[in-house]
Amino acid sequence: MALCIQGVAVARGGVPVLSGVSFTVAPGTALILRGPNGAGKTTLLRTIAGLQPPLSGRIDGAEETIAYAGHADGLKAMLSVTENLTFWAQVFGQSDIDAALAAYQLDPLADRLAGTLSAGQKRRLGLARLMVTGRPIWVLDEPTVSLDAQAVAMFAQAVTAHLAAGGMALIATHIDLGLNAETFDITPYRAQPEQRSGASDEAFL
Amino acid sequence: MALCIQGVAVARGGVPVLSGVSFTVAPGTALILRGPNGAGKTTLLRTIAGLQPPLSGRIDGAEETIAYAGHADGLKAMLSVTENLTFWAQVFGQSDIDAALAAYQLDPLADRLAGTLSAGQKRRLGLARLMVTGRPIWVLDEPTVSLDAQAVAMFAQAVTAHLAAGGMALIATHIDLGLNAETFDITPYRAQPEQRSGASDEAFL
Amino acid sequence: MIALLRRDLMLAFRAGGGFGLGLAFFLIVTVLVPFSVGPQSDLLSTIAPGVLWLGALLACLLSLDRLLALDFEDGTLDLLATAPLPLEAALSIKALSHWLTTGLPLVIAAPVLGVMLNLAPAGFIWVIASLALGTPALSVIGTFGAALTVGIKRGGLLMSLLVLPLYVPTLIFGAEAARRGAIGLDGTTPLILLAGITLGTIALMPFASAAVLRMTLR
Amino acid sequence: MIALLRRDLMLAFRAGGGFGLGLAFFLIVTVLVPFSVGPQSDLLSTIAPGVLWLGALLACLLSLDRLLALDFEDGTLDLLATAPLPLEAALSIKALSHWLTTGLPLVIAAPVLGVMLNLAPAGFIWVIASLALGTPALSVIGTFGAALTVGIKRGGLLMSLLVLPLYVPTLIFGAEAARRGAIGLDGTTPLILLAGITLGTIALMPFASAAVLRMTLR
Amino acid sequence: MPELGKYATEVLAAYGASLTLLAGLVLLTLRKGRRARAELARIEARKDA
Amino acid sequence: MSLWEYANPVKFLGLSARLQPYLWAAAGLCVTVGLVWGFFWTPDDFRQGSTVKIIYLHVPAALMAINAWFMMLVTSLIWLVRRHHVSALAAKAAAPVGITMTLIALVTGAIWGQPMWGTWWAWDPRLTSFLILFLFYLGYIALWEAIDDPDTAADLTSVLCLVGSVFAVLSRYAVNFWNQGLHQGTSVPVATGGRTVADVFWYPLLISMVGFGLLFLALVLYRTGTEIRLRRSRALLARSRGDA
Ligand code: HEM
Ligand SMILES: Nc1ncnc2c1ncn2[C@@H]1O[C@H](COP(=O)(O)OP(=O)(O)OP(=O)(O)O)[C@@H](O)[C@H]1O
Ligand SMILES: Nc1ncnc2c1ncn2[C@@H]1O[C@H](COP(=O)(O)OP(=O)(O)OP(=O)(O)O)[C@@H](O)[C@H]1O
Ligand SMILES: [Mg+2]
Ligand SMILES: [Mg+2]
Repeated sequence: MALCIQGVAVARGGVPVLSGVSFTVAPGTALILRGPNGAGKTTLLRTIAGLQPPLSGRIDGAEETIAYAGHADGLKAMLSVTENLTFWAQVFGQSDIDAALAAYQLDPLADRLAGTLSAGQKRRLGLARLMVTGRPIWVLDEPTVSLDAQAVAMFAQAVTAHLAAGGMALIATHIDLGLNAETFDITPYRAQPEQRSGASDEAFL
Repeated sequence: MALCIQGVAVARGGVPVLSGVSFTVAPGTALILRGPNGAGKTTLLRTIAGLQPPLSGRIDGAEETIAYAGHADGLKAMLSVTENLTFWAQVFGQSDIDAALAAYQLDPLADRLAGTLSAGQKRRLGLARLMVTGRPIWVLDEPTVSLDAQAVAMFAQAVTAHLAAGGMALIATHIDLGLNAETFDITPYRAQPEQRSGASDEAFL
Repeated sequence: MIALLRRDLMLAFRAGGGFGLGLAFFLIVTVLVPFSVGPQSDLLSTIAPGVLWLGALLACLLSLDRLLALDFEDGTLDLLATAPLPLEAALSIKALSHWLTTGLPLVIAAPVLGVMLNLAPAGFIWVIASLALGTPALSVIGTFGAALTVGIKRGGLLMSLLVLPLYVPTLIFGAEAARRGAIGLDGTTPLILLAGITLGTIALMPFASAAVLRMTLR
Repeated sequence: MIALLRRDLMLAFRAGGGFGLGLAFFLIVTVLVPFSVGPQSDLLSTIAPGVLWLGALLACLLSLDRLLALDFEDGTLDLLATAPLPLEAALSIKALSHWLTTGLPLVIAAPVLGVMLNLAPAGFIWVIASLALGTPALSVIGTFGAALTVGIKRGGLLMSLLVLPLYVPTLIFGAEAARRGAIGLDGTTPLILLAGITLGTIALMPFASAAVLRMTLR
Repeated sequence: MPELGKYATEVLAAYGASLTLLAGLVLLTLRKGRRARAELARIEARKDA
Repeated sequence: MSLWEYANPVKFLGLSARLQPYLWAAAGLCVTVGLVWGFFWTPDDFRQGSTVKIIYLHVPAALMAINAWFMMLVTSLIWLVRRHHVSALAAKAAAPVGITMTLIALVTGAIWGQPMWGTWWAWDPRLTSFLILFLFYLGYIALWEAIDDPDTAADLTSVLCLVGSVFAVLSRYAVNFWNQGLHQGTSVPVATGGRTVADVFWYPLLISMVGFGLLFLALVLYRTGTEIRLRRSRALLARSRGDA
């Protein structure tokens, strides 16, 4: 089932930042979100992941199908790589973590505490988490922060494999990921002051 | 008086990361530090600023002459821009903050709480703090993170003015700042396992 | 569910995980009481049940701020909220692991501290019973307070302020049962009321906590 | 120096700054005491001086974790350490501002709470005097504890564990003076000893705190 | 077995508790020591390999 | 050759490996002899009955509890002044031994108190100050556990040990001022210049005290070795990570 966004408006801190956003992500495809800093990419992705409600518009196909990865990785410094990954696998009702470890070349680090990893290694572990969720739609917010070129290639390959298996991906990023995917620029959808309807303080205007 | 580094070795978390670093920064000049992630730039700058002792070597001219700006800005979210700047000016025995506000075009924001600024504006405020310290040596760790092109230009101009007044600057960065300055690459000084002497855990090897 | 419980317990036992700190705080508060009210043993034995209850309550309270805040800071809560596990269940599990790592040790330690406070021999069983019945309610209510203040930096004191009034009914019935028991009366009535409160909060509070947490995460 | 003091006070009074939270905690703990030990007024008036001291001590303790941790997280401590102000002076100022925002309000509020606890009329002056003399020591010792645990995530409970035993002498002399005063005896000797501790800690502890802080910043 | 009189429980409890604590300390110490040795041996073997 | 050479971990490990067999044997022998003698072959006290037998555990444990803290104070100072790692690690190794000794003194004292004073616990100054010592040990160990960087942990715990010692002494006087107690005065000759127990009790007690002291030494040496090995593992791991 496709992910379908129709006329969505989102707000941050009570102020609308985007309005009228519509797009569709079909199975087997990825969509890259672009826009300058502060445009509202993070806000949009959190809305799609169900962490906050949209001001208006419809989001279809996002029920229990989304694996979200934001700026923070949700790793525990005092648990080892395997323990972290196993935990998330169990939360999502999966059990196999070997494929994820292999895809991001984490095997040599499997017994290290996550707190002793470098930033890039941590990020790799955070991305490996996506592969143990078994969810079809990956919603990723700047996934390649602090990754080096080799790790970016690992990531691109993991996404390609996920798409080939019928999955979907929605990725906000500033850099080129080397993925074969459409791009969607959110700059034109910035909420204009006069359009700002539906904000929580609308009643006071 | 110049800043003079002679044969300095530094360690992080008990492990030496750099050794045998020597350079001099003369009044009126800037030095750009370069090196890949994890090379030890931050560690070196913190050592020079006096926040941690060097393993070996001499650092001359760093007594009470350094204004340090690291990854964190030392701003209080609940104080306004003016209040933040005034506080740091008073700590360093200065009183005039107008020049600093003007140099980074912070006047329109002067009464905003620092917590409501965007990341780039926060960074500008953090850099403006350098100008109210009255210290001759600026030691800056990736000062242009999250700044846009216009703000980078403001920063370059502020540094140039500081140098013209006889100041010095030591800047670690990954990008091109448009400054007329020498570059110093620390990659060759990475501590080799066999050279690693003086580390705190040396006795255990 | 089991995975979450196991992870929380594992984290509590790892270095810096905070297991035992609540216990230590309980010990210290009970030790400081004689210093502040004086060493007369009859006075101490009169106030012993109350002091044990108050100490347990404060120890619970102080360990609450690591219940959710750490998971919030490193993004685990965001991810849990999008996981198939209902947030209500996740929060119940968190409350359970808080009780296992804080409340249960307090119950077990209470008799030892009771000795130091000259608790009357008849009172031990009542103190233990009332703490065993009451501390789960403290953990569940505390989870609600932690969810309310999770986004606030260093919200510890604010959380204490929000949670302490909510603790009042539990404290009243629990301390009453312990006190009656210690002077040889029958404490069954307050104990039953206490059990009622505990069951009620366990059944209902997780919904409030989850609702509040969804709002803070937004 | 003045700038740092003014900034700390300003921050304490701004939203979320924590001014008054210590006071509220003090209030709540004192209110919970009758619930836990029972409402008999003679019992309450016997333990009133001790409860006031213990409540003040816990309120001080709980507000300590914002004393340095916030400044550490946003980098202010790094910058202060490289500023011309000696770190010892900076920490003394921080302790002073902690006392002004926490200790002083407690001293002022103590008589009101004393009324609620049936404190004997003769005791008021002694309770106030001992708190006024003793709370500065609590702030100064607390600053040391805060400096020890500043780099540790959610070190609050650990800090309590480290600081509470250090509070023992202050508590003993302070509560002793208040207690003697409340039963009509002369509390001058413990009060003098208390003043000695306070002066000693004010004179010496900032050096220990600054040394420890330099180690953690390293 | 000596005649302990009416205080037998106390004396035996004191000896029992203390010896348990001491034995526990010694056992924990030895266990931790053995683990540390094994760990170090493993790491050194890997380094040399 | 100076004593400081043993501040080198490798040298230290060698020496302690050579010493330890003798130490363990002597400690085991003395503790066994002292306790067995005390338990089986001493008469009952006319007042305290068979409970005097507790003294062979109680007093040595109490003595070692205080001595362990004192040793930690000295080694902490050495670490702060001369930065010898073995010194800091010895302090770390001694703390759990010290806290166990404190616990033994508290438990045996409590058990003794029931027949003698009719109560398990009284807020007697000596008992109370032991309880405070227990708290100091707890805090010290918790601080070691909480800090990742070993040198910072050594620094901070050393300062805590210094400051804690001052406050422990202060507390001792404060507690004395606050409450006069039930507990016996000391009968160890060095403290009073003469002793107050009869020879029948004294000799096994002396042997037991020596035994506890030797046991403490053996345990601390062994545990210090363990800490050194852990530190070495950590250093090697850090190196191999740095090389990668
Ligand atoms: C539970 C708490 C107790 C603690 C913490 C404690 C602590 C100590 C300490 C530190 C010492 C060594 C003092 C020294 O030799 O200078 C000691 C010695 C002693 N204690 Fe206790 N004690 C406790 C309870 C008791 C009780 C209940 C009794 C028995 C009535 C008792 C009888 C003794 C005796 C006979 C000595 C030897 C004193 C001497 O050297 O002659 N203690 N205790
Ligand atoms: N807590 C807040 N209160 C008010 N406004 C906020 C808050 N957080 C963010 N904003 C504003 O909301 C807008 C959208 O922020 P968002 O984080 O979605 O941007 P983004 O596109 O993800 O930017 P980036 O590329 O930097 O990650 C920004 O203009 C920002 O200034
Ligand atoms: N707490 C720590 N414990 C052990 N090693 C650490 C710790 N922090 C950093 N390191 C290591 O020390 C080395 C130097 O780190 P440093 O932060 O100085 O690098 P840098 O040159 O500033 O890198 P960047 O460009 O990413 O800022 C890195 O290899 C890093 O992995
Ligand atoms: Mg973003
Ligand atoms: Mg850096």
